[in-house]
Amino acid sequence: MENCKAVIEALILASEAPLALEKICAILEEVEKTEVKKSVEQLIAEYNERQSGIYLAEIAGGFQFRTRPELSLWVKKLKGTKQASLSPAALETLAIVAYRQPIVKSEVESIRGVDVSAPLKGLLDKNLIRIVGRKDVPGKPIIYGTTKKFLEVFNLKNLSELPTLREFKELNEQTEAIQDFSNS
Amino acid sequence: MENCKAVIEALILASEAPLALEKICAILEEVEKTEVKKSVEQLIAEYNERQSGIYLAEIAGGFQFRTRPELSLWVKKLKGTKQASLSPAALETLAIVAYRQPIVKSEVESIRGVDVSAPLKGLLDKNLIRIVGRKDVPGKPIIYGTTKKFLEVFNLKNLSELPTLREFKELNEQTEAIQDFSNS
Amino acid sequence: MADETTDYAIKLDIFEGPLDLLLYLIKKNEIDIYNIPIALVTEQYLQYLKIIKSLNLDLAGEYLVMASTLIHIKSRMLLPVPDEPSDEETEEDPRAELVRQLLEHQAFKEAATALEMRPLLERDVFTRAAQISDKAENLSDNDDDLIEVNIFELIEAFHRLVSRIDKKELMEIDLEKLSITDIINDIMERLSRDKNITFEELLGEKRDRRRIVYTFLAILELIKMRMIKAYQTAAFGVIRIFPAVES
Repeated sequence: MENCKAVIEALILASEAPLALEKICAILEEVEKTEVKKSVEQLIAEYNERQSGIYLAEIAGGFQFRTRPELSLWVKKLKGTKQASLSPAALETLAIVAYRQPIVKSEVESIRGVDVSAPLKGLLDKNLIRIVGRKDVPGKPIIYGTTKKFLEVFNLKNLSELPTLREFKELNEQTEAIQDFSNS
Repeated sequence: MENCKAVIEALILASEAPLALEKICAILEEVEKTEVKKSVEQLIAEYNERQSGIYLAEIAGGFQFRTRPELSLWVKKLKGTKQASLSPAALETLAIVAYRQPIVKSEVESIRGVDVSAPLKGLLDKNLIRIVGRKDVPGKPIIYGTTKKFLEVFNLKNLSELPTLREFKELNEQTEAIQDFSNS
Repeated sequence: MADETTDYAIKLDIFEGPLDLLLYLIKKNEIDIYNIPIALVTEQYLQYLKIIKSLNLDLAGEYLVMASTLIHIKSRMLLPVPDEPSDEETEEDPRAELVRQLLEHQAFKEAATALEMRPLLERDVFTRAAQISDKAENLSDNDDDLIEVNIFELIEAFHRLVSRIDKKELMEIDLEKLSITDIINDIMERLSRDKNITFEELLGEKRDRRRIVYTFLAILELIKMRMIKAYQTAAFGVIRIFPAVES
């Protein structure tokens, strides 16, 4: 096989775990194990010679592309600006605040059925929700609402651009009706 | 910076999503943007020249290592066949949203001639399309557009890289010609 | 005849609606799309509908709408063409709109095919799948983090919650309520700055009917929620709004 090396390179990149020699051989059935081994070694040497930012590491009995340790500072800088996604708990809490605001913590909790102190704190930290005031009832509970940043993150001009549940259900119901039809 | 190219290579490998030029520049503060760009272009060329199994693709406004399409058979052998492809209805709906965005549901329906709730919902679930806002007309219908993931999945640099839609404007001229003929 | 029926039946599930069926008929009969023999196409189209019915399949309403459109076009085509075309207005071909629709539909079908033929991620091309185990030590929680989440996920989360508890009251969220909420947020923000504010000031320059009504409803809502207090010195006097609790 002439492009054996290229295939191995692609396989290693696409593999979730370090890719073992045996696995490569199992995929490239017609290629001799010795040749596979030679190709892998060539690949390792090539990446080294090129002084590439990547190297082909032998890890846990397999092969994997890694960034060079001496560049780790740069890579860490990249990871530092990683896009944060919201946890399901945070997302649910945010959804309740967004749709039911202005709302106090106990109301959010009665909908979620669990304590929401942590997700509320996280959302405040991320500046997605804010304290809009206090309610004039015993305990003077804090009232929460969404922020301008919330609108920015979700690309909304204002809250009335949030899709309503009715609209969401419409998409769903019609979908179900169609599925029922095609299943029958 | 002497090893600029190597750092960029490492950053691109380490990034979860296609890495934008701006982001690379933000990390390599002291390097000129033109130099960063030149290095990226060199990297792209090098991977091509080497006939590597990997190529550096420009996707969704960023750069990402991908396995070469012509090696897909081998990689599929490694990954198994779990890829669920889109139904023709979903693909057509996606094409309409992609080319005509921003677009509301009723406009998609007038082109497809059928209800598109199910494919729209499916595409939203797959994060290939998103809600971009509401149209300022009675009923405030939801406006849809494509996502970054759409570009990633379909291997597109940006929306302008979409293949041009076949012109069907000539039809007016055509029909006029027919009218002239039938009137004469 | 039996063969023909099965032939039709097999074809049925591949049609994505009436336009698709029409395009199929045009192709099958090798018809010029710009000059559709409407009588022939209408006849064949109706035949298909009959078969769909005979198979006891539910017929989507769109197919019937198209049937009546076709019949309408056919009847218009039968009308004699006036000898003298009505001056400037050249009579439009009754088929023009349908042809435009068909061409547009066809163009998008082609676009869909072209999309599908691109090197697709996870089908033709693959990216690095492994976690690069450079432990992200400084999991920064700073404000500048880009948050990757879309509205659809947000409403889906809300829908999940609502279906879990199934409270009817929770369902009543419409655009109007959300618009009022915008104004509520606005009022509370201004109160945190200005300590008190008048109804007039709240309305500002934008005094359309809707704005006035929504602002009024927002104030009522805030009073009900015990978030603000409103005072009026005399009947028809200035309404002044204070936060219910000093922050």
